[in-house]
Amino acid sequence: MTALISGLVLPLLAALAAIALPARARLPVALLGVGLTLAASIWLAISVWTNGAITVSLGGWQPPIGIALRADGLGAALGVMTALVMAAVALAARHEMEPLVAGPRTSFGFWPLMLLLWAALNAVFVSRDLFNLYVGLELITLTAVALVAISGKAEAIAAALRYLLFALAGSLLYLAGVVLSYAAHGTLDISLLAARTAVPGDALALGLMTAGLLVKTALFPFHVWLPPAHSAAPAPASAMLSALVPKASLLILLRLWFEAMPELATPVALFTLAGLGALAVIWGGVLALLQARLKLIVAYSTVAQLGYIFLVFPLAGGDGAAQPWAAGAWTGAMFQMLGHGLAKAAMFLAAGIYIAAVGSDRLSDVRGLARALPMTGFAFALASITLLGLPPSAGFTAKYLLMTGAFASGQWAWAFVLVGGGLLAAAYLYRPLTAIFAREIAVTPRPIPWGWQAVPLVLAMLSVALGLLSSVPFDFLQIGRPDQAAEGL
Amino acid sequence: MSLTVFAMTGATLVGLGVYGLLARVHMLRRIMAFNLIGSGLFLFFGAAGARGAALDPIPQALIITGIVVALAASALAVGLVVALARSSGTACLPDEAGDT
Amino acid sequence: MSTIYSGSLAPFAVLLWPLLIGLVPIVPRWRANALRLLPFAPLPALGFAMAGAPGSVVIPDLMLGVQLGSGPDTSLLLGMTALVWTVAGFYAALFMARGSAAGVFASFWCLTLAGNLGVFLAADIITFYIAFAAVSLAAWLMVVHDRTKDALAAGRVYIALAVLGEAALLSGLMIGAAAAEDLQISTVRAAFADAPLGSLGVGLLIAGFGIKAGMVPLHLWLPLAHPAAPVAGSAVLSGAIVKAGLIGMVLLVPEETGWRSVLIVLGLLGAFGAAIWGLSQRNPKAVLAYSTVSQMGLLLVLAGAGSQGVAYAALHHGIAKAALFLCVGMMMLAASPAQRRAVLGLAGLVALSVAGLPLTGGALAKLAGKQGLSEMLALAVTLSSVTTTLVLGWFLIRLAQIPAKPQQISHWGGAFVAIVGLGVLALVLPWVLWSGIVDLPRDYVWRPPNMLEGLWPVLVGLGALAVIRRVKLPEYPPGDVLHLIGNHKLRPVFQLPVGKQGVQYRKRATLRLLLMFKIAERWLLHWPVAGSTLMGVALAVTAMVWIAS
Amino acid sequence: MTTTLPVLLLLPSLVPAAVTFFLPQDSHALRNILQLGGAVLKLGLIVWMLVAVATGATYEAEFPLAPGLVILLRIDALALLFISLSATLWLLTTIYAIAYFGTKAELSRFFGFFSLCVAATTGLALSGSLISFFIFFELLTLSTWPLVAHKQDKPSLAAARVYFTYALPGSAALLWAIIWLESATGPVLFTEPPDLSGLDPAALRAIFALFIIGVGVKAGLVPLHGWLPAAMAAPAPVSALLHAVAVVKAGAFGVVRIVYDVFGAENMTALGVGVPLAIVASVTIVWGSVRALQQDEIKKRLAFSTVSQVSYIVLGAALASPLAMIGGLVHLVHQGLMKITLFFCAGIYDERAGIKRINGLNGMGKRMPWTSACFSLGAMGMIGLPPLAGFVSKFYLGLGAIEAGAPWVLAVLLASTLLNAAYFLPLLYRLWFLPCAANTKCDERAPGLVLPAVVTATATMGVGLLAASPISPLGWATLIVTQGYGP
Repeated sequence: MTALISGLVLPLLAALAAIALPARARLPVALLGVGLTLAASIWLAISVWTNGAITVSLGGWQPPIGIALRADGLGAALGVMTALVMAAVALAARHEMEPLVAGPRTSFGFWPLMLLLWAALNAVFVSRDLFNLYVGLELITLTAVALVAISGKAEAIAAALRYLLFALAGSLLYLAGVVLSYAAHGTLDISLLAARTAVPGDALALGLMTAGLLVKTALFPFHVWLPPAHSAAPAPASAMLSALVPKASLLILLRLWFEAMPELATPVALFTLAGLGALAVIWGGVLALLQARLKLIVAYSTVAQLGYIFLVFPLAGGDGAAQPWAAGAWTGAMFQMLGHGLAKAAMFLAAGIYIAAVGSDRLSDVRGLARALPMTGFAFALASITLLGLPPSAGFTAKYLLMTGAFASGQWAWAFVLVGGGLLAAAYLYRPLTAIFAREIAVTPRPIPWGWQAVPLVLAMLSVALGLLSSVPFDFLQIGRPDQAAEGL
Repeated sequence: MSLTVFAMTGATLVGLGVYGLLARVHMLRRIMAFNLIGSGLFLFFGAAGARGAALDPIPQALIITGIVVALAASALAVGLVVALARSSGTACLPDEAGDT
Repeated sequence: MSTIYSGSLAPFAVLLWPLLIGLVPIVPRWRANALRLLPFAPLPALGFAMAGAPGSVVIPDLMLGVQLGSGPDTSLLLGMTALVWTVAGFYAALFMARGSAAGVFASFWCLTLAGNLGVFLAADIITFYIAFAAVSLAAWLMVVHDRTKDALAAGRVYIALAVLGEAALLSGLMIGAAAAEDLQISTVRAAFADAPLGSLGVGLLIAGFGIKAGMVPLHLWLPLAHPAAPVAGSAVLSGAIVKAGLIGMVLLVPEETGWRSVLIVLGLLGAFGAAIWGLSQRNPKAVLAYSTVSQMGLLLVLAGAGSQGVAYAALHHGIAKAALFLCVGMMMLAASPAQRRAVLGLAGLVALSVAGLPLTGGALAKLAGKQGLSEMLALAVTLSSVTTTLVLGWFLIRLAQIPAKPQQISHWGGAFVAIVGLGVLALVLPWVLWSGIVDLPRDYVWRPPNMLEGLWPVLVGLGALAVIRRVKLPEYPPGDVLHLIGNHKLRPVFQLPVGKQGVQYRKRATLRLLLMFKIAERWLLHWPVAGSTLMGVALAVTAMVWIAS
Repeated sequence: MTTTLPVLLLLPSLVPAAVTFFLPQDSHALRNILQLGGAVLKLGLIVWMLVAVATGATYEAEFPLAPGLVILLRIDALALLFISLSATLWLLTTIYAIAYFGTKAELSRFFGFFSLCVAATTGLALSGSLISFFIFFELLTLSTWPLVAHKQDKPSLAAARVYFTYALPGSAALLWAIIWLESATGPVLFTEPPDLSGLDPAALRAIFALFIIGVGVKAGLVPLHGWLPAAMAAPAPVSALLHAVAVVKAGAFGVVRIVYDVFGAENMTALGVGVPLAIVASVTIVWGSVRALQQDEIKKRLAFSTVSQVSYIVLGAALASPLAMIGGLVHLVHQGLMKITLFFCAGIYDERAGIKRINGLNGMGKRMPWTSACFSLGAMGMIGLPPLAGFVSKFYLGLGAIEAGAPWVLAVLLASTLLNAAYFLPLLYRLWFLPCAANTKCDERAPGLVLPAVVTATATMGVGLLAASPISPLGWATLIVTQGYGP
């Protein structure tokens, strides 16, 4: 209870403080807020682990009148992942976002926005109310857009504006869906919606909401806004944008389909969602192959990696029958969410280090940097292992569970996507890796404090450790997971 | 009766907004279109909430929240457009600057 | 594991000793003089054989379990081999050029010797195979020792056929061993009878041994290699080493197979054909080589017919043939007419013995060999004396043609004495051993019909020789069939070209494909497109879901 | 104790790896001590364990990950055969590598991955479940890639790329097969082979094929062998490691595991996949030799000979007869010894005399007698010349082939023997019998380089000479098979 609320409140307060207090005090306060929120998220996870999913009805008002918050395994896990990424981002931003480097305006904007984003994310992770989720989503969008534009460069602003355009269209669709479902059922609480009496209008509501969320999740073909935005933002921002922001809308999508309106799922719909995911895997991979800038490659790989998660729709519960363990595929997708978050953040932070070191992220400029900045190179390599889905990383666990589901449910065609995507990832990560580990240094880099270098390394290690010690997270994700995850849609 | 009118009006607004959002290139127009859709939806929402004997308080609460959110969004958007116009001299997205 | 060995180590020591001597040249300072040791390498074996090859040994942990021992036949050949190697070694020690090459020669000499002895001592197929491989592969160096163009060409043919033989032999042994589930030579031999692919196995064995034994048509290498090698080398090659193939036939080819008749046929073919063909040679060593082929053919006939006298005959031929080759060497080194006459005399004597002139060792060998042969074969053996006389007579003629050396060389006398000893042994040793081996009264030799049977072919042969001296014989280079086939150089095969430009093309094609993605991406970026797609997806999902409800 | 032991076996390579990565480039002494210490320690552990396992003891350590992902480390006779080989050769290769590189650049990176690679091999040998096998398989790929690319010049980078383009699809196929199988049978442990009765034979055949493709890439089965000759761009110690111990062997070992621990001999024959596998192996044996014949570069020739030789092991597994099995297993060791000798020598020729091509070998026998002697021994062993190592395995394979009723294999062995002779004997001839090009300056006074070669060459002779003794590889392989492993 307290943990859950403080997870929402602390970042907000910290954000306010960061705005209000003078520049001197900003950084300490922000870091303090980060630390406290991190502690809160971990505490929440622990309490979920010890005594199951936690439900809070705000002000004692029960739904439909009041708003319910519920921290289940998935929400808490995402919370912890977010907290870790945020902490890392903060540590990196300590160097990257200091006024002398980034300019006073940027560094002023960054901390409040980051904390605000965090609060919004936590809100989305635990909300059970569609409209509440909408607000959270909007808050995320706005802060994210602001973060993209924060540098004030022309290309950044254009990218931000395009992002905003897509995002607003998405949120309008989502909002329309919310309105319709409320009009039909007079409630927006997910649990209550699950128990509703279905009406034909639900189809439209679900369709609108899904479409809206797809845009925000940057699923193919709506991914186009993501690469420019993520590559235009300053590295710490892109880390958050890539690792966390899409996960929020994706989580809502999952909650919608698996918890609110599972009975609406039709094979063709599930196939379409997964199909788009598959296309995203291929499309993102190929385009990543064609990029010449590190951050663009990483951004497109995000498009591809998010694609995997959509395979959960047809595969979830697929192996419930054949296997002793249920919900393998569903949990696999969740592992992908977590693992990708950590790895992707690590990659962007590494890219940030390179930019800080040589002032560019072109592959031709980062050549041979592994020699000067070994830890960063190592971090990038480790993170790529997760993205490739090679053992023993979280990416592998995810791929393994999803593939098992695919075979067990006889839909082994999806396994092609998983395997092919892995190979594609190998292809597009090969160039940056060989460039970074090249023998001769292209540009002599500025020295980087190793405290900063260590940050992405830790994240990357975590992404591998998640796979290496996957049994506890696996059980954790089972807490309060929807039945459909086990039985399939 | 009146509710239907509200609902219809809301629907119309949404329709207009969608057209504007898709057909117009100038970002300010798109922002206005966005607001049109938003207000259309809220109108519809209110109408939906006003059905039945007892007046449902929730839609109103939500509409107000929604309006605030939309306002914030528009503010940010306009700010960005201004910045864009300053930096690139046009209020259109780079790839669309040519066509009107 | 508990016992290192069981039995007496004598046979093992006999094998080990030459190997140890072979290691001497590793020390650079000793290298030049390593040749001096060669005569001593076979001595233990000689003693062991003269003692009647007592004792056998089993060394379980060595290789796949080494078993050494020797029966009556093998001990005969063991002794003969040791003797030949001793004298040839003596010759080499005296007359071969010292120097760095000499060291290598000495090592391989010893290795070959060890292999040659091992063939007669081995009691299990692995040891036998290893010894066989050693003798046939190491002997290659003797062939190419002089490094002349012919020697190298001969070496190529030799090594190719030797390796081929090894492979065939190994496969054959495997088939036998798999059937026998044991490595004992005797059991393996027995197992061929009802082994799966047994007859194939025997065929492979015959091919493998045949190559070594100079069996037509696998004798190709022999007339090339024996002349090419230095004299001492030729002596052991022709006298002792070829017997390795023969003993293989005797030990491993079971009686009751159709292959025996094949052996006989090919043997006869060699016995007569090679002798005749030998007349087309000018180089005395080449002539001798062909005579070896023919003599081995004869022995193969005996082996094929399962005669008891095989080893006995082989013994005589080995000694005699070695003596003849050494005579060639002596002739090359001979300066004074007296020396030349002496050499010719000795050679003539030994040649007559080989031809089977009555009361010579050769005659005894033939008589013993004929025992238990059908009339036809016996007759064939008798007739073979004609061709033998012919070819060896031709050999003597060619021998006499060798130009005299301008000046005397030292040790000639000593070497000649040794070779005379060898020749004499060829004549008398069969007498000595007769009673021990042939179960016939000694006066069997004296019986007029037998005397006559030995005499008339020789006379006929001599007559024919007189005729031949008049006519001009055709001349062919050695290596008969190879010339019919064509060149005898073995080039590396399978030179495949490797294309490159195909790769280039594929690269470009993929690149074009990838660029299309980029264009499509820009198109998707276009908001109106994206926006309407978005609406479309919204409605599409709706529709999909709606179908259900 | 029993549970910690397998892990203990991994540490001697993992710890040096972990530490070496972070050592400064110029702290040579410390690094070398680490590497050698680890290698020696490991060897000690193994020797100590051999005794226990010979009496049939097995050690297990299990770490469950997410459901279905069971990491099982297990020491049985077969694992130990492979480990003892890799540990021994690792020690020698380390000595060799230290001498080879001296104080060149990027050594910390190199030795880091070097130990990691060996750790992966060890794990591969120890793994008792398909998944753990796969995990170490991947680790092996990842850790060998930097070794291949070590020189970081154009050819080696190209080689590394080729290596990846082969290895990754291979592991994809392997993963596919594993998951396909496990989705039906649940996690597969080598201890109790899965019950395949319920599965559709066609599917099983497909799975088997995928498995073979997966490991076949590493084992260099034709037509998946393309990377192997390309990888020759790597420094000599790496080639030695790749060819004798790590990658190629891992593939062959994988085939054995899959054939006998996943499918089992009778299933394989029931499915009728044994003969096709044997045919593939045979084709590889012949094709590799033929291609070797065409190579003018020493290392390339050796590489193709590896392609051919390693398939002996596959052949032994495919024939599914005890004797063939023994032959295959013993060749696992013998080929390792012979091939590493050859690569050591090739490295010495290259490093100390600048000889890369075959015609450079002319007359080297006199100039570099020790190296040339070792090279000759290795080559003759490869040909299968008795009493050297190669002969023993070939002999058993032949017996096994007949036992399995596949006499045509004899023809294959025969052909490969001849081809081996055809491409090795000319080298020996050049070494010993041709006059050497005068200007080449060379000296082999580098004990660190020559000693390992001498040791392995001696071993090549020793294992052949003492084949019958129970402590020889042959004895061990026989023990494995008689302990009821394999067919």
